[in-house]
Amino acid sequence: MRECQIKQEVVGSVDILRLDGALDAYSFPRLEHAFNQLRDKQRNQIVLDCSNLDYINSASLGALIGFARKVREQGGDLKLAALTPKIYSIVELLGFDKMLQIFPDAQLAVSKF
Amino acid sequence: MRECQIKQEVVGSVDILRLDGALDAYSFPRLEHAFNQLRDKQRNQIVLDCSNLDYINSASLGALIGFARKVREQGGDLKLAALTPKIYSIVELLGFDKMLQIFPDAQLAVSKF
Amino acid sequence: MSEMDEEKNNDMAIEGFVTLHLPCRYSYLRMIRQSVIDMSARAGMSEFKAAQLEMAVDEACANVIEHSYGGESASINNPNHPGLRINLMQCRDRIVIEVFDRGKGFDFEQQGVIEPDEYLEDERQRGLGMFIIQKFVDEVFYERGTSSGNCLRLTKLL
Amino acid sequence: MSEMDEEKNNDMAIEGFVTLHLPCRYSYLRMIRQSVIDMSARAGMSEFKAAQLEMAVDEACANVIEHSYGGESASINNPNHPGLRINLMQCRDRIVIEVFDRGKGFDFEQQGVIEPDEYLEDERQRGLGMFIIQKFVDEVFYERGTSSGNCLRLTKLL
Ligand SMILES: Nc1ncnc2c1ncn2[C@@H]1O[C@H](COP(=O)(O)OP(=O)(O)O)[C@@H](O)[C@H]1O
Ligand SMILES: Nc1ncnc2c1ncn2[C@@H]1O[C@H](COP(=O)(O)OP(=O)(O)O)[C@@H](O)[C@H]1O
Repeated sequence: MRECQIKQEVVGSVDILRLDGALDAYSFPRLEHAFNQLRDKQRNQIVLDCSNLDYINSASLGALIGFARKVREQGGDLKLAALTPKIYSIVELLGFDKMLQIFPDAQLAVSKF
Repeated sequence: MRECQIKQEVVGSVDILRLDGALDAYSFPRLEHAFNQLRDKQRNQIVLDCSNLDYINSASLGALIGFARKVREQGGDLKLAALTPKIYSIVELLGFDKMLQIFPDAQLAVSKF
Repeated sequence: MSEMDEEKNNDMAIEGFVTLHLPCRYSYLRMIRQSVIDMSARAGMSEFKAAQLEMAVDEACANVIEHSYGGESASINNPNHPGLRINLMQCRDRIVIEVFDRGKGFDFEQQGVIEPDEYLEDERQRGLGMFIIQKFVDEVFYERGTSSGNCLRLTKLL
Repeated sequence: MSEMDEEKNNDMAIEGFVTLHLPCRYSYLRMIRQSVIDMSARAGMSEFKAAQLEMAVDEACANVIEHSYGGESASINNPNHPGLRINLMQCRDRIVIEVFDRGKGFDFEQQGVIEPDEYLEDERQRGLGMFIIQKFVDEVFYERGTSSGNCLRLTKLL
């Protein structure tokens, strides 16, 4: 509950990251760490399952955009799935729904690679 | 979210009360009101669906016991269903699991009348 | 930051300290409970123990509003009502919660505690609050009329 | 109870007032956010507006820790670190949140705001916080070095 838990699952060429909790200034380093690991392993097809994400701050949103850009340069992508209505509304207000593909659930997002 | 919502559903001779939120000193009058209504209508087979109940205070627990006693005098009962592990542990510590029948889900509780 | 500072030793060194100041209204009990749960989670307390501490604090604060202040009504339309002050302290091996009020307080030692069995005999179905407070934490200390008002201190070990 | 009292009129009469005092640590941001959400719900603010206020306050408090206090480190092992003081006020038609700190503060007017578009060009991917604070509330007021420290006041209409 305190921290943001990030569980990873591999489905073929795609990595699913399931986020549980809040991505704020406290838990942000966990997200960076997960992204660095994916980069080291040269994984570039990523789905973030946000169904249990209850908050995301600006630095974390920035990291998503930055990481999406990097994997796209390598022909991959970072897609979001299962945002809560609350977080979806924030992402939309900031216009980030135009920069990241968003799907209602993780399975659908995986199928789009 | 602020208040405790109490939704009522009638299944034959049984009334299901679905509790959503917290039963504390603020929302307690709602519970009393619901019990008074049931008494006025002489309904005495009651199931409380607690799957979305996130807190219960001592006065509310007292009201449950008191109301269970009254409906039992009329040949009915008040049964609890779908307590979260957290609330179950509190009920158990206070020994109230010996005074009230508790079931894993509302449907099962209804079938026991 | 509090009286606790003076008596601290290594185990009691305060690792986290939050103060809440709230109106004398039942509708703030949720915020108090959430803060207790959050502080407990920070300290690594189990979910079940945290639920016990949550309930003890909720009952204590409801008692302050109902009994020490004689209900919510005096605070309505009085922006200067002293309300409740709550200190949440995270120590290495425990959580300490202090609830301060400036109401009439009570004689803690003389106040009988009703056990759940007797309680069930009682038609009024009241009086379980003090039992819960005593049962659900490891240490209860009450002092009436300190310079900061009446103080109830609840300590729960991790 | 605060500076707000002097300027209040009917619309601004304070119906609820909570003060939080917390350490200069990111791990308390959750407690702050929960209190904002709870206060917004009490006032009847929509869930979406409440989420915007939550984010503005979270960003503001993270900025205080990171920039005004220069990070968490100064507060560790210093029980006398002033930390953050947060006032949450519920008025008839708005929520007002004040964040006070005793760090170095900054020149609010001179601080540029980066729009999301420019932001995307920037390799560092920082600097969105001030934009969010400005966009997500109806009024932002900053005063450096008041007698209570630096004060950021965020107002969001219901
Ligand atoms: N903070 C308090 N201030 C004054 N009196 C109190 C306080 N807490 C408890 N009491 C007294 O102790 C009695 C028992 O409290 P409690 O066990 O919580 O039951 P209840 O609140 O249902 O009466 C109360 O009726 C009241 O007289
Ligand atoms: N409370 C504050 N105290 C001091 N400086 C601040 C404060 N808030 C913001 N700043 C300054 O404004 C800049 C922009 O802040 P922000 O938009 O949140 O981006 P970031 O925190 O990612 O740098 C910060 O880098 C800092 O220099």
